[in-house]
Parts: sequence; structure tokens; C-alpha cells
Amino acid sequence: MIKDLKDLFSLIDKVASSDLSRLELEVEGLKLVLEKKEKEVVVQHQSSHQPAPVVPQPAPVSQEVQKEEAPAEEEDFGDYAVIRSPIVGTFYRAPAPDAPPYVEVGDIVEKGQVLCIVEAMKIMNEIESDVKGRVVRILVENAQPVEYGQPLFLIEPLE
Amino acid sequence: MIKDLKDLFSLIDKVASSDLSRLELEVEGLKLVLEKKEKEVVVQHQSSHQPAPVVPQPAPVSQEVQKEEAPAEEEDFGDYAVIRSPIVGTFYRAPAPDAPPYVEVGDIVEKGQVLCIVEAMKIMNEIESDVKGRVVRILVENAQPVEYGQPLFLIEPLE
Amino acid sequence: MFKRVLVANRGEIALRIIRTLKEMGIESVVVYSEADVDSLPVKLADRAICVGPPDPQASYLNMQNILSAAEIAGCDAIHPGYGFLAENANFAELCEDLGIKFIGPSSRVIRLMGDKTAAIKAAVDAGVPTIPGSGGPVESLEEVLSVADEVGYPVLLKAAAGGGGRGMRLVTSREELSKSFEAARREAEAGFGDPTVYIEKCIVGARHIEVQVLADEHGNVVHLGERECSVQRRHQKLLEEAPAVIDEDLRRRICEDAKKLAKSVGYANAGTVEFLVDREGNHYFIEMNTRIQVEHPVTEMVTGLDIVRLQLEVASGEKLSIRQEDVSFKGWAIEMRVNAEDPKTFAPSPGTLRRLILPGGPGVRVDTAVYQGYTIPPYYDSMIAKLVVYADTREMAIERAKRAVEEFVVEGVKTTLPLHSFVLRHKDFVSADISVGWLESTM
Amino acid sequence: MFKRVLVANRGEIALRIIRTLKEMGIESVVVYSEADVDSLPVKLADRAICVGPPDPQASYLNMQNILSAAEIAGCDAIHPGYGFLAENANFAELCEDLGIKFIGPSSRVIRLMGDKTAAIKAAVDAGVPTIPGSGGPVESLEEVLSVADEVGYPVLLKAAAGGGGRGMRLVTSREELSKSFEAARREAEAGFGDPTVYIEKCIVGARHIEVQVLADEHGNVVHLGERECSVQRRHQKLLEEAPAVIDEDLRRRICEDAKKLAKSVGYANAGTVEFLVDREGNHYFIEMNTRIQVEHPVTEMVTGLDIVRLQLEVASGEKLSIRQEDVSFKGWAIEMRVNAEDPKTFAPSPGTLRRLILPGGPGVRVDTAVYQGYTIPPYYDSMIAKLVVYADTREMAIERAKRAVEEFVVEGVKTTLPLHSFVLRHKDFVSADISVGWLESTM
Repeated sequence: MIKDLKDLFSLIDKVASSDLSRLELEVEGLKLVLEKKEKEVVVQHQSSHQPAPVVPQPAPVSQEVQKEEAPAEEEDFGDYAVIRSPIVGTFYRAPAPDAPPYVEVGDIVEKGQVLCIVEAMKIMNEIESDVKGRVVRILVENAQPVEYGQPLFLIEPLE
Repeated sequence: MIKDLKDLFSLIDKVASSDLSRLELEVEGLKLVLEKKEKEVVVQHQSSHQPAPVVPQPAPVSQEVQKEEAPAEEEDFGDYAVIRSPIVGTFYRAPAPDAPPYVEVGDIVEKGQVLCIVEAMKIMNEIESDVKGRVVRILVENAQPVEYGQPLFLIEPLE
Repeated sequence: MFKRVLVANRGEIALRIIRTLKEMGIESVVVYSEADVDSLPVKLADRAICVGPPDPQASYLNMQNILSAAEIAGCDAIHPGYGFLAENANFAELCEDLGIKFIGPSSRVIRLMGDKTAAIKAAVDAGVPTIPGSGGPVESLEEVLSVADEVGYPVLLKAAAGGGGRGMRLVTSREELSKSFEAARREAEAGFGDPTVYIEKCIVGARHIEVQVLADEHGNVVHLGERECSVQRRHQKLLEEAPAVIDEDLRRRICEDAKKLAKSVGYANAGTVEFLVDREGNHYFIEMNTRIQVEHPVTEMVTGLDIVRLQLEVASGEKLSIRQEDVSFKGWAIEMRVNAEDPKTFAPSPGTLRRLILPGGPGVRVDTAVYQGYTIPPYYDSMIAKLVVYADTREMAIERAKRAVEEFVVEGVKTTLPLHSFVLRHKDFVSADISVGWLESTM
Repeated sequence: MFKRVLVANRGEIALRIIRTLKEMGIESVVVYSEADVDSLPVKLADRAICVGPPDPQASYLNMQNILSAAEIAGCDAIHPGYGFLAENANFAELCEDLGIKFIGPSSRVIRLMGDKTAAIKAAVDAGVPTIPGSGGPVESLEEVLSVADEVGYPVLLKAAAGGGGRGMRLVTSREELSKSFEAARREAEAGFGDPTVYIEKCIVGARHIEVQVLADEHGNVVHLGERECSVQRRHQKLLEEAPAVIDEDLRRRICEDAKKLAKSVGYANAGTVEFLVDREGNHYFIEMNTRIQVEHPVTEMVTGLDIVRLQLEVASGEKLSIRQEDVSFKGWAIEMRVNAEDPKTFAPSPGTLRRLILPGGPGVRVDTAVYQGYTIPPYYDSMIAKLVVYADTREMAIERAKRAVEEFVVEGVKTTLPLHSFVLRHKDFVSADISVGWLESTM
């Protein structure tokens, strides 16, 4: 019934524009609670990482503007698990400049294993894998800035 | 019972438009709760003796402006021939105020027969039928203004 | 004041007039062709009357249907906008005969200024400098050669019934002139129904600067300052500014000369006196437009006046509500014409506006009658919007114009927006070092 | 001047700031939540950085991610707009610690004015009249009853950490006050994390008039005149004008008092001093907003100034480029907030804009970040556009506002446009006979 984000979004819209104040739904291994409080819809969705809701849109800006990082349509990562940055900061593959990287492409990683660091406000935030699997791609260069939700690693899940 | 989102949406609409404040449903591996909270905000505004001033929306043009002749979608005249005004002016059914009308509903008219006059700039323009047929409807009242292309007569073609 | 005014035009200028009518509490009746049934003026006027099929000859130029529309709707005045019947002396005369006020000058003045050689004579009579040349019709090859020898080449052969850049031929030598004279007469006959031509010296590197005047029917005339209109392609203005980058002495001379001409011919209502200004700062009268102009908003921005309101006031017989000393100028305004056309080839690009996002925020005014989803009909002018910006200084106005052009999104048709983006960033434009031939020689 | 500024906001105010940054040649970096990826500020800024999911707590209020975005983008300043982090003293302090300029006053002043009782004390210290009341926290029922007995009923119980109409409770009698005091403290604790309340006399029939001030970091303060903001529903402003219909003496008093307070607390950047004005023309300080306000465009229209530009100038350490005598006022401006909500119930109405036609022409400014086809997300403020009109007089501005509202087409969501249509035609509004309770008592 709710196969993808599109379905979920249309359900959210439906509830948001209705007079309902609350919806609870449990079906096919999915549990969903939608609640509308006063003037805002609070979405409580029990799920892990959601792909960024990037919607294709004809770019309405003039040709002259060259954006450094235009929010672009995201690549389809198929069945791979995507490890995303939970914060805004600078991506580092190793704990220190002279240390070896946490992981390389091809490595098998365990759930909970540190994959990289995202530095924000001088604090080193260790980013862990939330699946066991093989590192298929590293999507960001070392020392590059990353934004919230930006894909960092593709992991082929094992088991 | 609830196979897809469409079913769910119609149930939401049903509950939203009903007097129910809550629905709980558990069936075929699906669990659903819908809840509606009374809008206390509305109550505050009920006491006023004055009628609510707010006008229906969305209205592209202001409510105040009453158009005399808004360009509207034209009626479908089916297979009848439509005699239209070729000019802007005033529609007269007779050549003079005390004369009988050129035609009445039911009359058979020949191709080229005068059906009415449209007066423009003090000049009387005779409007002829471009088909032979029976007058089915006269669409404009005598002495009314007509614009370019406005339907005047419906003729059922004969032969 | 009028009770009900017929707007005998379409597009943005029809909407512009309707806006002021609404603000003044005057009922608006707009005419439209079958191609314009979905247009905003038709939706926003108090009443709309269809006057013909898409072909402008049969609708917006159909005098009988338009006058009849005014009659059946009970209008006491007609605003012609610009183009179509706005400078048609016969139409103005018909209005006069019918007792419907034509919002513009008298048919006599329209006729006078419509004949370009008569207009030049009127300027000479008023003591306003004109371009060296025949100053009137030239009938024979001998005459035209003798004038050309006197003023020097290059020269322009112009149709007396032309104007606005139409019916002009540039001639660079005596030999060419001998060959061109008869051809120019034939072209004038074919294009305007009148073979009369005249000859003028071609002022190389000249700027086009014009003065907005406003006169009532009691002999009072004011000017509302000048506009710089040198950014043109194919004699069509593309970008206009107010004020112009000129010295105070030249400004005073052209503004006073414009008033002098208007006074001398008994002008009433809004009009524009157009000049060429050469590199030495000499100004020459070229023609007078006896109507409101496309580019009037730049003057409105720097004076704070509503020119359409002033037109209605003086047309209704009122005395001018402003004297010359009440007209003050502040800031800088730039208007960019957004045409539905290829910015390189200028081929018209009609079609449906799949997306339209208008610029906004401080100092931005948009005059347009189109909207997202609207289909631009192929029968009329290609201008779909006027983007006008206003700021304290020319430099700031250019920066504002750049960001407004960048915000302006049109999808579905090609537009001149990229061309404006080019002009606004060009060093010649930034340093105000432009002439009427500049754009075409730069592109 | 700054090289690159982070815009820590969304919607029309983010776009408003980006517009001025572009015009000043400063690079713009905007933060956005996943719900705003299709928004105009994201498309128009030089760079956009996603800082979190739709929930504002995790994105637009996420200080770490926003500061980190400023850091990775190399921004030297942050403009917070209004709402979200704009009046968060901790955020301003973090900016100060990190050496990123917070475009607003110092964290010390934000903290002072954020505590409403401390702000009242600051006003008293500056010699600015305040509303009779406790003038500071009231701790016990005895104290609150004694103050109320002294000033007279009705009274308002207010949370010290509230503001902008939130955390207020009207009490009409001694009996009710006894019952309400503890409840008000509990509400304040629950709503703002601070149980402190204070008590004020309720000024019946008062108008809300505020003064825009602007100060640099060298002790120079100017006022940009007042705004009338009495058209409100649920303590939310709906329509604002500049100037207010008040006599010159009152205008002088409130403007001078606003400057006095700003000077006395060491204010820098743009801020607004809000007053209540009673029927006798007495004015009382209520609070100061230490940020740019939604309704700043009406002040821009009548002064010709760009307040965001001035904010950037003073934040970069420059001296104010205008002295008080340079600030002149001309004409009348009205701003109408177009909210995506039911005009009767004020219930939010998010959804997709199936059709959007913006008004235009002379004297009309629209500030909006929405476009046709855009889906208004349900997570944030419901204001989708500000329609601002400007004309010579209040009467003409009202006529212009009426025609602009009439032109404004929104389909797909309900809006407050019909409510504006109602207000603009109401005799009380036309005669400027309104108070803060007027709209709710009239509807």
C-alpha cells in the first residue's frame, strides 16, 4: 500500500489537508503515525534513513547563474544501502591527516563500524555504518564539505 | 477491504466529512486509527451577531465587479446552423419599431433572407441567413447590444 | 471626470489603463479580438466586448466596431493606448464627431504630426532645431542631389508618412542616391500609400533622447523630463532609461524645446518629442509621438506621477494639476522590454508560457498581461512584459536590473531577457557610451 | 563589506535578503531543509546547503548545522531574517565566539530585550513611558493583586519570556486574577521554559504603532518613522501602513522615544520599538524586536531606503550612511500579508498553487518566494506573499490596494486576500478608526 516515498508524501498531504488531527497505520511491516498539532503537521515516521526528497523540477533560474552546488537530482543507488551525512561539516576518511583511511572500497564493514569523520564546529563526529556489508563506492573526496543528507558511502548489504 | 491508497483516502474523506471524532480499524493485517480534534478556534468566532464578511475564494476577479457580459463558454448548438453578428451594434428584429419582425421561431427562411438588423453608428445592417432552414431559436432580445461573433439565431438546415 | 471609458487596445497597455481607471473609480470597458478572450484585460475590465476576429485589421483597427462598442456600452471616452488606432487622425476625428472624447490630442494635431515633413516644418516654425536636409518633400532627383551635396553624406531618405523607424533608407554616396531615389518613392507608396519622401543628413553616432510632455486644453504645458532610448535593434527600442546621462544645459534645452513645440502646435494630452543628440551635444527634432508611449513607466518612476491618470484628467477638460515647478525628479529608472522573440535573430516566438516567474522585491515594477499557462497569440506585437527597475543612482539601478533579469523565468517561448543581461553587463552601456547603432554593431 | 553572507532563513525573507546581497555584489549562501529544495531562495542563491529534515527544530533552528554551513562555505556573516534564530541570544553569542558576524544587535542586547521585564526596566531607565503595572516579575499572588488593584482592571498577565502576542492572558476581575495567576505561571513554564510573569494594565481600544530604528556600532541612531499595525487577528499582524494617521506631536514623541531607548541600551543594527497608543494619544512602550520585521517594506516605500542594505552596512562596521535629517518621508504605503489560510477560521491551508497571477503596474511591490506549481509545505509559517502598495496619499494607496488585491489570483489554497478586500472597504479602516481588537470584533 505504501511502497515508496511518493505514496507516503501523498498520504501526508491527504492528512494535512483534511480535518483529521491524527492517523495511525500499521500494515505490511510498516508503522506510521501522523499527527497534526494546532497549525503544523508533525510527522513521526519509524524508519531509518530516508532518501532526500529531491523532486525533479525544471530549473527556473537563468542560464547565467553557475551554482557551485545546485541541489541536483539524486542518482538512483538501486539496492545498495546509502550512508548519509547526518550533519553539515567536512568529510574526513581518516581520524588524522597521517592515519590510514577508516575504510576502502571493497572492505567488509560491520554494523556500527566507523566509516569516516564529519567535522563540524571543531568537533569530530564519527559516522558509523548502520548495516553489515561491502563498501561499493565512496561518494565524497577527502576534506570536502558535505551537507545534511548527502550520500557518503554505498554499501552492498551482506546476510 | 483497504487494498490501496485510494481506498485509504476515501476512508479519510468519509471520516473527515462525518461527525465522527475517532475511528479505529483492525482487519486483514492492517491497523488504522483516525482521529479528529474539534477546532476550538472556530467557537470563539461564533458568537458575533454580524455575518462573516469573508467572500468565497478563489475568485480571480473581485466580487464587486459584476460583468455584464463576461466571455463565457459557449453553449453547444449541436447540428444547428448558428447565425452570428458580424459587427458590434444593437440587435433589432424588425425594420422599424412598429413593423412586424423579420422572422419568428418556426419560420422557414431561405438562404439570403434578412433575419434582423444590427444597428451600428446609426447605420442599419441587414443580417441575412446563409442557409435555408427553420428558425429554431432567437438568442437575443430585441434592442439588445450584441458583440462581434455573438450567436443571434439557430437554424435547422433543410435539404 | 468620465463615468465609463472604452479601452481600445490589448495586452499590457490595456491592463495599464484599466488599472488607473479602477483606482480612479471609473468603469472600464475593454474591446478584444477572438484571439484575446483569455487575456487578463478581458478578465479584469468591468466589461469586455468582442470586436472581431484575430486579424487586427478586422478587430483592433476596426473603427466601426470599436466606436459601436463605445456606443452600446455607453462610454463617454476612448483611450487608444499606443499602436493600433492611437495615432489615427481619422479615428480621432470620428470620435470628435460622435461626441466621444478621444483621450489624446485633437485630430488636427495628430494629422499634423503624422505627416513627418509637416512636423519638421512645425518644429522650424517653433524655433526648434531640426536635422539639416530638405525640410520638406523632395520631388526631383536634381533637388535631392543638391540638398545632399549641401548637407554632406551619409543621408537618410525618409517616407513622409513613415515614422518610428519605418520607411527609412540610408544612402552613403551620390551614386547610390541617384539609384535610390525612385526606389524609395516606390517603397513609400507601397508601404504608406504616399510616395512623398524627404531627405536628411544622417547624424552618425547619435543618441535617441526624447522628452515627455503633458498639456491641458487651456494652453498649459509641462515637461516630465527626458528618456534615453538609444538601445535599439532594427529601429525598435529595447531598453529605456530616465533620466539620460547628459549635462544640465542640454537637458534644459531639449526639455524647453519640447514644451515650445507642444505650445506652438496647440498640443493637448500626453505626447513625446523625439530628438537625436550628436556627439557634440547638438540636438535635432526628429518626430513627435501623439500618444502615451511604451516606455512611459520610467518617467513615472522618477517623477512619482501616474501619466495615465494625468491623461484622463486633462482629457476630461480639467486644468493640469501640476505646474512645471511641481515636477521633481528623483532616482534612476530602467525599463527592459521582454519580447517573445529569439534574442539573436529577433524572430517572433509565440507559444504557451509553460512557466512564468516574475521578479519582485524592492524597486521592481512589472507591467504585463500574460500569466503562466497563457498562450501568446501570433497576430500581434511580441512584447509580453515590461520590467522596470528603480533605484537611487544609475549604478544601483543597473545592479537591480541585473538581479531582476536573473529572477525572471520564462519557459515555453524565447525572450529578449538574455539580451538584456548582455546589455546590462556591457562596459559601453555601463559607461553610458552608446548610440542608436550601438547594439547592432556590438552583437 | 562582507564577501559572502549566509542567509539562515527561508521563504520571502530569505529571497528578500538574497536580492540585496546580489545588488551589492555579495555572494549569498542559503540554508534549507529537505522540504524547501524546490524553493526560490535555493534556486536563486549563489549556493544552497541542506541543513536538515523538514522539522524546523532539526533544520532552521539547528544551530550546529547552520554554523557549520557558514564555516564550510566560508561565510563571514549570517543574516538571520525574522523568526527562527533571529532573536536567539545564544545563537548570536555563538556567532560572536566563532568570529562570524551576526547581522543584528549584540547577543547582550538581544538577551536584554528578549526578557520582557528587563526590556520594560530598560525603557523606564531610558525615560520612555511604559504601561502601568508591575514593571517586573511578580512572584506572589498578594503582589499581583496589589498591583492590579492599583492600576485597575482589566489587566494582562504576561510571560516574561513571551512576546509577539504569545504568552498573554487577559484578566477582567480580582476573582479571576486569583484563579489565573498560578495557571499563567504554569503556562509560561510550559511554553517558554520560564515561569516568570508580570502584570500590566490592559489599554482598552489601543492602537499598535511601532518605530523602525537603525543604529551603527559607533553610537549613531536614526529612526525611519512609524508603522501602524493595528489590523491584527490573534495578535498576528495582517495589514500594516506607513505612516500612521497620528498628529505630528505624537509622531515626534514616539520616534524620539524609540531612538532614546535604542541609544540607552547600546543598540546596533535594525530594530523595532513597539508602542501601544491609547485613545488620548498617550504612548506606552511594549517591547522591542531586535531584528528586521515582516512589515519593513512599508518603511522602505515611504523613505526610499533599502533596510537590508543598511543592515549589512552597519553590521560590517561602517558608520550609518544617513543622518536623521537625510531621512525624508513621502507618500503612503500599505502592506497586506497574504497567508495560505482560511480567511474565516484562519486554519492553515497548505497545498499546491495551481494558479498564481501576481498584481503589478505602478506602485505595486510583491515580495514572495512562491510560484505557480509550487507546493506550500505544511511545516512552516503560512505567509506566502506580501503585497505592498505605494501612492501619494492614504486614500490613493487604499484604491491601489483594492485593485491590486482584485488582480491577485491564487488557486489551490485558501488565502487571506478576501479578508484584505473586506478591510480595505470597511468604513472604520477607511477613516483610520481602528484598534488592535478591531478586526476580531468586526468580523
